Amino acid sequence: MADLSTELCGIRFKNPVWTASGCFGYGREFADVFPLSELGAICVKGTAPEPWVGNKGTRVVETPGGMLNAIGLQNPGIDYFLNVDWPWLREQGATVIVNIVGRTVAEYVAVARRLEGSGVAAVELNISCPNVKEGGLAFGTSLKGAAEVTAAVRKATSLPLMVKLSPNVTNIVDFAKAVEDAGADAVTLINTLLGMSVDIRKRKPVLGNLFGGLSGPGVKPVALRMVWQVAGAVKIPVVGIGGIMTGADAVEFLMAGARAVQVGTACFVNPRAPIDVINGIAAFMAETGVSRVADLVGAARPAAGAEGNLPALGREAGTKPAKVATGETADALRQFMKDSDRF
Amino acid sequence: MADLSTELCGIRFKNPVWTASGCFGYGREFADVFPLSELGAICVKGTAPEPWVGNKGTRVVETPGGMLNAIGLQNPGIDYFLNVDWPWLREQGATVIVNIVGRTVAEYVAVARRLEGSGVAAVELNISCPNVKEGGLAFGTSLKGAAEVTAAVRKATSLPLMVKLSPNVTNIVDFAKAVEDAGADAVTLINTLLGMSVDIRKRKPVLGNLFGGLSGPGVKPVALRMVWQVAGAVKIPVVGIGGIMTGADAVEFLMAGARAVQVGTACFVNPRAPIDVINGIAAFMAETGVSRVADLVGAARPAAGAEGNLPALGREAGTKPAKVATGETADALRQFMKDSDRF
Amino acid sequence: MTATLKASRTKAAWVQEWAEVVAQTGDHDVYKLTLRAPEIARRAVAGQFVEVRPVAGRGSAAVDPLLRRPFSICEIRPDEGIITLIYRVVGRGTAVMASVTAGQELNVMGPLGHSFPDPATGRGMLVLVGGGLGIPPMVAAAARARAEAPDRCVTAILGARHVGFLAGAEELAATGVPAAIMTDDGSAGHQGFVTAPLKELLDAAGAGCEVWACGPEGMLMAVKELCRAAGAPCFVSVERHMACGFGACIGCTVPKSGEPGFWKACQDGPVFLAEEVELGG
Amino acid sequence: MTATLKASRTKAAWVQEWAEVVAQTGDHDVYKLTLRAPEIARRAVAGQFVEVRPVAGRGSAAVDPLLRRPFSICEIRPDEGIITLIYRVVGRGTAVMASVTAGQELNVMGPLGHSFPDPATGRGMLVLVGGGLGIPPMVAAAARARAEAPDRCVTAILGARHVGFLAGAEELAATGVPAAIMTDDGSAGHQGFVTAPLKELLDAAGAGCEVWACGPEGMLMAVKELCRAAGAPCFVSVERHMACGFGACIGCTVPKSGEPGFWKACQDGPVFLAEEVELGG
Ligand SMILES: Cc1cc2nc3c(=O)[nH]c(=O)nc-3n(C[C@H](O)[C@H](O)[C@H](O)COP(=O)(O)OP(=O)(O)OC[C@H]3O[C@@H](n4cnc5c(N)ncnc54)[C@H](O)[C@@H]3O)c2cc1C
Ligand SMILES: Cc1cc2nc3c(=O)[nH]c(=O)nc-3n(C[C@H](O)[C@H](O)[C@H](O)COP(=O)(O)OP(=O)(O)OC[C@H]3O[C@@H](n4cnc5c(N)ncnc54)[C@H](O)[C@@H]3O)c2cc1C
Ligand SMILES: Cc1cc2nc3c(=O)[nH]c(=O)nc-3n(C[C@H](O)[C@H](O)[C@H](O)COP(=O)(O)O)c2cc1C
Ligand SMILES: Cc1cc2nc3c(=O)[nH]c(=O)nc-3n(C[C@H](O)[C@H](O)[C@H](O)COP(=O)(O)O)c2cc1C
Ligand code: FES
Ligand code: FES
Repeated sequence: MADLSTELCGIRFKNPVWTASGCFGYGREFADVFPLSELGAICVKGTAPEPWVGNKGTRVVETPGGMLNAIGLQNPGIDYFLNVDWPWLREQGATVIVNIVGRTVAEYVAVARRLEGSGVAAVELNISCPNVKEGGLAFGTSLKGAAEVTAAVRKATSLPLMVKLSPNVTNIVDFAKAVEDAGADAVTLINTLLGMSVDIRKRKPVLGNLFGGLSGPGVKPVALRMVWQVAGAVKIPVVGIGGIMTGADAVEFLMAGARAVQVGTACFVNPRAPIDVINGIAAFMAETGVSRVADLVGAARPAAGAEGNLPALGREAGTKPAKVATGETADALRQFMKDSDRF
Repeated sequence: MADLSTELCGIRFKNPVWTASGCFGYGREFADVFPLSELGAICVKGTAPEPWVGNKGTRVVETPGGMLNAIGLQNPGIDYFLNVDWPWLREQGATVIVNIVGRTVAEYVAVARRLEGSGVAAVELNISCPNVKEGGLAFGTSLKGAAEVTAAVRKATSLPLMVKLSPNVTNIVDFAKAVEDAGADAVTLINTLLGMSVDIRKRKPVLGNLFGGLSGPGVKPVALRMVWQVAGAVKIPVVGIGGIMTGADAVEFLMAGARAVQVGTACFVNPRAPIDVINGIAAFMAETGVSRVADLVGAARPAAGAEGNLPALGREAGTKPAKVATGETADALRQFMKDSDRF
Repeated sequence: MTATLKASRTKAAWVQEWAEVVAQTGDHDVYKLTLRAPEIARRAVAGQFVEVRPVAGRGSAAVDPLLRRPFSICEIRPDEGIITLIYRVVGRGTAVMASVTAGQELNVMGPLGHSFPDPATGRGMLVLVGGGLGIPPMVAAAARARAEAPDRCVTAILGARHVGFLAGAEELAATGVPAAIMTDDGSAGHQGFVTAPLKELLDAAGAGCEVWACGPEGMLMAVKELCRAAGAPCFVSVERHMACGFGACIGCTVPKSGEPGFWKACQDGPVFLAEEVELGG
Repeated sequence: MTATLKASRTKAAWVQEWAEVVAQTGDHDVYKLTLRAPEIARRAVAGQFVEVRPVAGRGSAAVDPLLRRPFSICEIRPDEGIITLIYRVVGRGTAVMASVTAGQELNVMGPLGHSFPDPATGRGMLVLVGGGLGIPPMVAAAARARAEAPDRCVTAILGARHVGFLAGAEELAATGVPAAIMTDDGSAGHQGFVTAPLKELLDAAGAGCEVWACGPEGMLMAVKELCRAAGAPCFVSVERHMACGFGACIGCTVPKSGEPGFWKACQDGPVFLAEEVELGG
């Protein structure tokens, strides 16, 4: 049986498939679908010091190959989480990462402090929600802000500290480096792209909030590119998100350099998606003879950047065919035919 | 018959539907499909002072609801355009906008100069191609660079000057303002989002160029948001592009504030797409009683920002239903039922 | 009494099923989909809904349309394992659904949300108000009322813009519940809105009526207001854009009435006690 | 001679047609699609290809899968207005196509690109080499050669990993062209690669052979090299990712041999004179 476990921030996670914040609530809606303990981890909904009520009007709308949301970080606050959701999640045997939102640095710090010693696995700072002025995007699109909030939370907690980056920036690498320097143990990317949709019958924006966050399969290429860029530029591990629907999608992220992935929008369409993704990765590993997830991490990167040991087979399959001299035809053909999906 | 014409940069275009640079070649492949004179305008492939050979390896790949390209701005150069393509396009009765690419400010200027007096309708500076180091992205993601190349071309040509912006920036409005201040007559947005795709069997990036530009319906929400932001911030007209497949998509852009739109990727899937989009806009106008395209421009924006006169009907339909007292039920109901698609 | 009625709404555990399309009929506007979904049929109660992936087939990896589409259950036949839906083509998702043919399979989740109250719990005349594509859930409601509260007086008021938008009216008539038909243009039944006969009933029976309504939000607002004035308990089935349909996205919010905060239409509704929701918001 | 042969490739004006699916057969791996596309059937010549939108139905507004998929035309029956395609499910697009059933409609563009040369133009033995899903275009090639150059000696060499990947071999046999079958594992015909019998033929007939090949690029490289060594004219049908299929995107480039710059596989190919392209690049 393949080893699906992955190590990040000093923690060994059962597998590299986590659920993305805001797409899995606090897990309750999924507990009847599969045991929550089967997940690598659950990133709970962005949680603030106090309850947030969220945005008015239409909050979600489908777009081609994706969706926009403008939930506005509605959440019941950290007290409710600690008193109600966390004990329940713990009972389920779930590994939990708390996604934190705040209006000020002090609010991020306050939530992080409350989690100290609680037993949650890590905190993930959401400095990238495009849907509320105070949802951290101010931090997420300013290098100084990003570094500041990271450093402040770093001081306040001994928990592993992940920072979730906004893709709505010119240079994602700068942000990753800034939070690495400020003490982050890992970076998560991407949060949603800022987008909008117009109702042409009603002649107005569909979302009550005007703009919303674009997620789902349509954003996968952007997410993969950013994961690739960041994984090549920082030493801390990268967690990849954005449009993952299948095991194959997840393998793309792992091969681009992500040490774990998160499944978001897919959970809405198919509540079993995270489990299907786990099984899909396992099936791909079995099929291609890979025994450890770690061997997939960075496998598509040029040798220097690749982590783990690539099995020889995989390496060969990735090699560009050399020119073929007639005498070597048979062997070369054998190789090419392996390479070709359709022969 | 509705008036589909639209005015930009002192030119009255037959309709607001143009073809996007790089997605329509120099028109030849489409001339048997429909008369090129039916288009509002054709933005030809990005053209440089000398021929460019383009990128090696796989250049295009489908992604969920979109595609990546890394053509690398292969083009036959301005001489070839002026000697071969332009006379032919002119014969077809086409309105032509020349998309310019260059490695240096001087190269942009050189192409613009050659076009002076040629009879083309306008030039469009591509400062946003993500696929070649020299394809202008350096200009497109630096405010100073964007302003500089715009100002230099402004000095070199009396032709209407459009600048095509990159979406891969933190604040698109800053770029639009920078090129407006530097003398642009219009802004076009968006070019492609930078993305990538991984071949998990071959364990390497799919594109020979590693990264490519993401286009197609999946990017529409991002494009719409940027058009909305920019149309509210600059005085020069905005041309919207990104994922337009149908007349309804085009109307979204017009209502967000675009004075014209461009159809790109859709042309690959359905070579008649630009004509279908024109017909779709006309049908929507007929159905909703709008007689001039100008009346759609900005129609989804709050009154202050809206251009043109919104017909009273449209305005009402967009109004939020007020609370209903029993006595007024019948009238209110009549209104609500009109609002509802499904009653 | 309203609290008891509210508490009598059913909320069942949902399942995800591959439903065989037994039949799909209709023209390019309004379609009726008959699905073999035995587990959902066994659990469903009038007023609950299902979430349908528009794209047919187990093998499909297409991601557009991406989200499921919510539809009220129109008929429930647990013995045959059948449910029916009636829907109108309004956009991309329903357009794709309309191309599905008998024998294909659709992925369906349900039954979701709270049902209408137990018809045997309430007292007095039960009035079912359905507007346009708000009629389908009233078919299930009428059938349940007939079956489980046979002695109760149940009447329906169905309205639509035009006779062509009265889909479900025949199915409702088949349950044996009498229905007044109203159309905007008089192309069927009486000319006028559902509120006219409703007002007459409420003027006559007042608090002796219990009203369940589904239709455009403007109609729900009017019905709610008429019931409030008459002191009649009123339940409304509310529609919201939904990303998930089972409570995970907080996308389908309806403002609470009189206090800050939101209900989730998919979990707390879609059938709400009218006085507890702020409609049109 | 090679220049004349090259010039004898047909390039026709293409059309966009709604093609009725007459039949689709196959298992979950390899499918044969029979399409009624009269205009394309009338114009198509062996070696040309079509671009198929994977999603069936005129009404569909689904945008995923987005791009068309290119497939070589396997059989051409202009009298019946029929073309057939044989394809393997390798990804999302072909998976969606595999779910299409008889009676549905697919949007098809074609015929696209250059055909194989005119079989009546060349001299000597014509050798058709098809590897795996490179076999289907060889069916049309064999049929045309039989019909238009009945006196010419034509032989085929078909290879595949395994007997299960020999789709098209039966159709080819039906044209009357004799075929040597090679499989990697010996599960059909002889064990080995197509290059073995090809080398024998070339050793015997050398420049007296004309070779057309379609298959994995590694096979094409080997075939090209064998032909070069033997002095035999060689045409290869090349596959590239395509966004448009008709020359608009410059996405499908194949490096020119011996000079800088690229051919477009969709317009200048897919059938190229082997010596003019740099394979594997
Ligand atoms: C609980 C519930 C029950 C419903 N029952 C029925 C029914 O029985 N018959 C029927 O015809 N319709 C019903 N609807 C409405 C139906 O869900 C929409 O008409 C449908 O989702 C439109 O999908 P589309 O892709 O064709 O439209 P598009 O406009 O293309 O959809 C785009 C997005 O907006 C959402 N959306 C658009 N309109 C609505 C709407 N009115 N309500 C909710 N989401 C919407 C879609 O689900 C999709 O996510 C019900 C809705 C809800 C919430
Ligand atoms: C001229 C030509 C003729 C062809 N003839 C046949 C044939 O007769 N039978 C057959 O089975 N296949 C044929 N192919 C290959 C066929 O086009 C691909 O197998 C198919 O596009 C894969 O689509 P997918 O969505 O299932 O795969 P995915 O991998 O999901 O496709 C993703 C994208 O990559 C492209 N792509 C993937 N593989 C290929 C490939 N090998 N060649 C070109 N584009 C690819 C797809 O078109 C799509 O745009 C031909 C290709 C070309 C260029
Ligand atoms: C409805 C919704 C709510 C979200 N809420 C949060 C949140 O509270 N905190 C956060 O960091 N990200 C939030 N996100 C972003 C996701 O966690 C994820 O980064 C994004 O959706 C991209 O992944 P996907 O394409 O798999 O959904 C939310 C996304 C959606 C769709
Ligand atoms: C294959 C391809 C080539 C392109 N080449 C150019 C180009 O030369 N110059 C340019 O300004 N934009 C180019 N673009 C960008 C398009 O003009 C357009 O901005 C983008 O594709 C978004 O629109 P769409 O979603 O309608 O395709 C290209 C896009 C594609 C897909
Ligand atoms: S639709 Fe997701 S919470 Fe209701
Ligand atoms: S596929 Fe577009 S040019 Fe060949």
